[in-house]
Amino acid sequence: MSAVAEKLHHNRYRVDEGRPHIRLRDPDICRDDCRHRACLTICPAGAYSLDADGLVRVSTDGCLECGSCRIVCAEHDNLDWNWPRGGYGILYKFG
Amino acid sequence: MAMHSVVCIKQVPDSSQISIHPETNTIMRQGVPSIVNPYDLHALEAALTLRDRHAGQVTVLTMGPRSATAALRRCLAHGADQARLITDRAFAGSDTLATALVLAHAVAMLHREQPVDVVFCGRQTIDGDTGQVGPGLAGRLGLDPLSYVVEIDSLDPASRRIVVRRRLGSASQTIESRLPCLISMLEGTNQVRFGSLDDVLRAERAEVPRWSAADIGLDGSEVVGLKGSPTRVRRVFAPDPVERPTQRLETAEREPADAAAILLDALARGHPELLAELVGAEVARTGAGRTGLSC
Amino acid sequence: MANRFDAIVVGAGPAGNAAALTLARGGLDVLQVERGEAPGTKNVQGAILYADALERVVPGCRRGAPLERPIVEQRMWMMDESSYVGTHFRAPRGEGPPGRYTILRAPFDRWFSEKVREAGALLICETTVRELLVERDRVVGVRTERAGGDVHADVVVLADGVNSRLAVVAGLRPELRATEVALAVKETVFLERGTLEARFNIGRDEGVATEMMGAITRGMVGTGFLYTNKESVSVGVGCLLAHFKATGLRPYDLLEQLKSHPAVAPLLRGGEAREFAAHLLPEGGYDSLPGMHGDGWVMVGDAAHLNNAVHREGSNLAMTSGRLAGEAILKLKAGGRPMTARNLSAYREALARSFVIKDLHRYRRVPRLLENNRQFFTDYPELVNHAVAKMLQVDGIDKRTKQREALRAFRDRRGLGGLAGDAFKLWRALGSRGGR
Amino acid sequence: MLIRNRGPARHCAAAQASGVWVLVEQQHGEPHDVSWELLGEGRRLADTLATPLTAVVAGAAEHGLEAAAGRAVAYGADLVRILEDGVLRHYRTAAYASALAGAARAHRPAVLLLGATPLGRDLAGAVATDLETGLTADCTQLAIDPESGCLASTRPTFGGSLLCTIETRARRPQMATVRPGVMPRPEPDASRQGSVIRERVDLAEHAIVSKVLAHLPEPREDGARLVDARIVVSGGRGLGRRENLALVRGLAQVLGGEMGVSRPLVQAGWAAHGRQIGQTGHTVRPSLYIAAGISGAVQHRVGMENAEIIVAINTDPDAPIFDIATYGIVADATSLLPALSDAFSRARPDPARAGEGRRYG
Repeated sequence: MSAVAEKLHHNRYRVDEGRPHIRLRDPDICRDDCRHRACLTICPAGAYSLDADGLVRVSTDGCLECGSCRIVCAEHDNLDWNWPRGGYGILYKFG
Repeated sequence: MAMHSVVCIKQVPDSSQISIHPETNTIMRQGVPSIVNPYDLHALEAALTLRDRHAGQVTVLTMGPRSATAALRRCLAHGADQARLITDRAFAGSDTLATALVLAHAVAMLHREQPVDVVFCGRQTIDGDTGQVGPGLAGRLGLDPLSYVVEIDSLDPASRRIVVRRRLGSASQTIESRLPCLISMLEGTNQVRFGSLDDVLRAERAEVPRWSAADIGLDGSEVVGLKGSPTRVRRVFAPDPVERPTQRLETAEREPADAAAILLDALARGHPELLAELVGAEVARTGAGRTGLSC
Repeated sequence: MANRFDAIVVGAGPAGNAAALTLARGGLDVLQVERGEAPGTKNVQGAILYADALERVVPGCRRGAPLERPIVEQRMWMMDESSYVGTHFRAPRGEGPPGRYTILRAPFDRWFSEKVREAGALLICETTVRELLVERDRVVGVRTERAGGDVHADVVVLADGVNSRLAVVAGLRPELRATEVALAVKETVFLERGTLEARFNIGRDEGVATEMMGAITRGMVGTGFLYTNKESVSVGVGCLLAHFKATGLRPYDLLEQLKSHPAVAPLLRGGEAREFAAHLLPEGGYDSLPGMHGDGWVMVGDAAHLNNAVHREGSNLAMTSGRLAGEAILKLKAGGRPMTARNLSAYREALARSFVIKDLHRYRRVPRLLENNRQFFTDYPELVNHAVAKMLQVDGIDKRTKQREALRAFRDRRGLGGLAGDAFKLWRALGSRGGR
Repeated sequence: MLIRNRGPARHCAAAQASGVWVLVEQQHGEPHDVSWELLGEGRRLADTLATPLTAVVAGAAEHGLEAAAGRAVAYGADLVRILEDGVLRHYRTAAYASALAGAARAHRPAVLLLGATPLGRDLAGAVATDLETGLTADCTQLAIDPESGCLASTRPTFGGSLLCTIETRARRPQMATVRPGVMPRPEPDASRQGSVIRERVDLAEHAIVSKVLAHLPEPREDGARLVDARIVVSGGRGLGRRENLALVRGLAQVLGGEMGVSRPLVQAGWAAHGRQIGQTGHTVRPSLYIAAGISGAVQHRVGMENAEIIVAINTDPDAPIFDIATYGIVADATSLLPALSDAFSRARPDPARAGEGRRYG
C-alpha cells in the first residue's frame, strides 16, 4: 500500500468487481523490453507496482481515469486501456 | 399467468461518504450523494428474475421527497417497468413503522390497479434502521413474511404456491408459502443487472406519477410523520476515541521462538484472561469480565 | 424501437452541455450520453468559471448556478524553496457582475445538465460509448456498451474529454503525446468557513485565486494553484506529462511538497482533505489542434485540445466551442443540408473567427518555448527571490552595490546572451503580433 | 389484499408496564451465547429499575427448553417464561413473532431485549411492528435515563462515525437488539434460584401460512463467521507468497479463531472476497486481532480498529499498523507465525482441546 493509499481513502468509488478496465497486454514486455517503466511513478493513484517476481501489476480499484499511463506506455502500447463500465470507477464528489 | 411484483425502495444518502470534521465533530454533508439503498437492489434483481421466468410487471415504489424520483428512475434503468412516488409533507419524519403504514396503503392502491402477487423489499437501509418496513407491510396487508431469502426455488402461479430458500445465520431453510407474500432478500445473494439501452431510454422518458396521502386513502386519521414514530433521537455524539496503549516489543535479533515467548509473556502480564482463553485453560475469572466495548 | 436522433452528444462536461443546450433550444431531437453516475462525477478542474462565456449559453446563470465565490483578488507567486515573490491584484466588486468565480465541478455540472434537460434534450447517464458507428467513412451514430446499444443520428458531437478516445479509436485524430498534455493532481481541503475567510482576508461572498510557479514544480514545466471555495480550498499542481516521465517524480509527492511550502501550509492548517483528484490538461496549444469536423461528426472542448494553458482558460473555450458547434449544426438543419465534412466546416470557421483560435494562435509558440526553456521555472524564480530578499535586507551595504550584485547573479546564471535570448523568446511568444 | 384494521392500540403505556425481558434465542435446543450476554446486561437494567428480570424461552418440546431455562436462571433471570408448542419447532417469523408478541401483550414488560443475530433482528422487527412500539437495532450501550426512567439505547449512526442515543418515551415495551460479543458475559451461578412458568401458546398451525420443508444446519459462509469471530488472524502483502497464507490459517486454527486477509491479497487472487477485512470488506470487532504482514493502510484499519487487543507483525518499523497496535513486533511474519502457533499449542494445558469451537453458530 503506497503512501497515496491514504489519500484515496476519502474518494468515492464503485468498484466493478472482477472487471478491471485496464489490463497489461503482455507482462513480459514490461519486464524484458521496457527500461523506463514510467507507469510505476507517473500514476497519481499508484495503481502500478512491481511484485516479488519483478512483474508489473496493475490494480484499477483506485484508478482516477486520467489516462497518463496509456500515454507514457505509447512506446510499447502494452496497455489495453478503456473507460470502466457506465457508473463504475471513480465518482468525484467535488471534481 | 403474468406475475405483478412490487419492489419497495428507498433513496438514502451514501453513508460511506459521510465524514465527521475531526475538530468540530460536525457532520460534513457536502458531496454526499443520494443513492438507491443497496439492500433494495437485491430485492429489485429478485423481482426482475421472477419476471424473466413468469412474465408480468415489476413496479418500483418509494415514499420520500420529490427528489426521490431520481432513485426510481435508476430502478427503471435497471429494467423495472413502472414507478410510483408517494410524497406528502405529512410524511416528513416518519420512522420505519410509519413508513410501513404509508407503503401498505400504496401497495393496496396498486393492487386495485393490477393484483399484486409478491411484495419485495430490502432487509434494512444502510443508515441502519431497524428493518421494520418488511414486517410492517406484511402485518398491514396480511402477507406471509419471508425474510433472509437467498433464492426463489419455484413458483406456481396457478396454485399460488411458492417455495423459497432462506439462510438464518447457521441454518438454511426451505419454506413453502402462498401468494401473495412478502420477500426480503439476504444481501449479497445476487447482483442487480445492467439495463439495456432501451431500459435506460425508457427510464429517462418515463413519467413518474406522484401520490399524496389523500391519493392513497390516508385521511390523517392514521398517525404518520413524526408524531406517528415511537422512537426519538435524544442526542448524536462522537465516540470517545479508543485510547489504546501501544507497546513495541523488543524482539530485535531474537529467534522467532524467543519473539513468540516475549509476546506470550506480554499477554500474560497485560491480558491474562485473554491468554487463558487462547490456550483454552480455565483461569478462575474474577468476575470482572470485559467492560462494554465502546464503539 | 430504432433509436434515432437528430444529434448525439457524447459527454456532459461544459462543452457537451453547451452543445446539447444549443441544439435542444434549436428544436432538435438530442440524445446526450454520459458515462458517469451523474454529470460531473467524472470531471475535474481547478476550477475557475468565466461567467461571460456561460452567460451567452445560459442567460441569467449567475443567479441559479452553484457558484462558490466571485474572485476579487488574483495572486501570482514566483516561488523559491521557502519564499515567494508575488503580485496581488485586488479589486473590490465593480458595478458590473464579476467575471470569474470559483466552482466545484460536480454540483456545477449537475446544475448545467438540469438546464439541458429543461431545454428538451434526453440525457442518459451510467452509459459508456465504446465506439463510433461508421458506414462508408461517414459517422452515423454510436455504439454504447448496453444491450441493444446502437443509436443513430445525423451528427455526433464528440465532447468526451481530453483523452478523446472515440476519435482516436476511430482514427479521426492521433493519440496524445506526453509533450502535449499536463498531468494535474488536486485536493479539496475543507475548512471552517470563518477560518477560511480570516486566513484569506475575504468576506462572505469574496474569493481569492492564487497561481504559483517556480521551485514547487522541481524544475518541471508546470504551475500550482490555490482557489478558495465557500467552505473548502482547491489546492493542486500540474506539470507536463513528459517531464513527470523524465524526472520520475510522483504526482502526489509534488502535491504534498506544495502543501507544506511555508507560504501555503498555514493557509491549509487543520483542514480536512476529502477528495484527491487527477486530470490531464491539453497543453499543446495551436500546433496540437486536431481536425475538428468530418462527415457526420464535430469535436468540441478538451477532446479537440481547445485549452489556452497560458491563461488557464479551459472551460470558456469548451463552452464557446460547444455553442458554436451547436449553432453550425442548427443552420445546416434549418437549410435542410446534410452533415457533410464540407458543410460542417462552418463550425471550424466560426471557431477561427472567435477568440478561441485567435488566442491559441497568438500563443502558439508558448508550449514549445516553455518545454525547452526550463530556466523560466528554475533559474528566474530563484534569482528573483534572492534579488528581492537581498534588496530588502538592511545590512549596511549600499543599494547600488546590491543592485550590481543582483544583476551579476542573473548574468552569472544566464549570461548576457542568455538573458537577451530569454527576453526575445518571451516577447516573440507572448508579445509579438500574430506570433507567426 | 386490503389494509387490515389493526384494532385498538397494541402497545401499552409506560405506566402499565414493568420488568425487563430477555429472549433466550435457541434453534433446535442449542442456545446462542448472546442470550447470556443480554441476561447480564438485563440484570443491571432490572436492578436499576428495581424490577424482576424475565427470560423468555420459545420452542418445541423436543428442544429441551427446561435446560435452557435452568441456564437462564444461572445467568441472572428471576423468572423464566417458557413458550412451548409444536408450531415453534422451526423458526418461522410469523409463528415466533405471534408467540412472543402475545406474551408481551399479556404481561406488559417495560424493556424487551433480543440479540442482533439474523434471527434476533428478524424477530425483533416483526414483534416491534406487531406491538407498534419503538425498536433500536445493533446497540452498543444500554442504560436507564435517570430523569425519564426510559431505556437509553446507543447505537452507531452515519456509517459508524458517530453514535446516537434513542429513547422510546411513551410506548412499551422499549425494544432493543444488541450484537453478539458487545456485552460482557456474566459468570453463571448454579446456586441462583428462579421460578419457571409455562405459557400457553394459542397459535394454530393452519394460521401460519409458511411451512418449513427442510431445515439444515449449514456451515456459515466465510463472511458471517468472520464478522462474529472473537479471534481473527489476518495476512497481508508482507507474506510475500500465496503459500504463506497457510501459516495464517494455521495460527487461526490453533487459537480457535478465523482467518482474514487485506484487500491486496483478494486482488492478487490469493483469497476470496468473503475473507477480506476493511473498507470494501468486513468490519470485525474481535477480542484479539493479529495482523501479519499488513501495512495498515486506512482502508484496512477502518475494518479492524475496534478490536480490543491488536498484535501487529511487520518488517517495516514505520508501518501505520503499529500506531494502533497494543503489541507491535518488528519481525518477518512468515517466520514468526509458525513460532507463535507452536508457542500457543505448547502453552495449552490439554492439547486435545486445541481449536475447540468457542460458540454455537
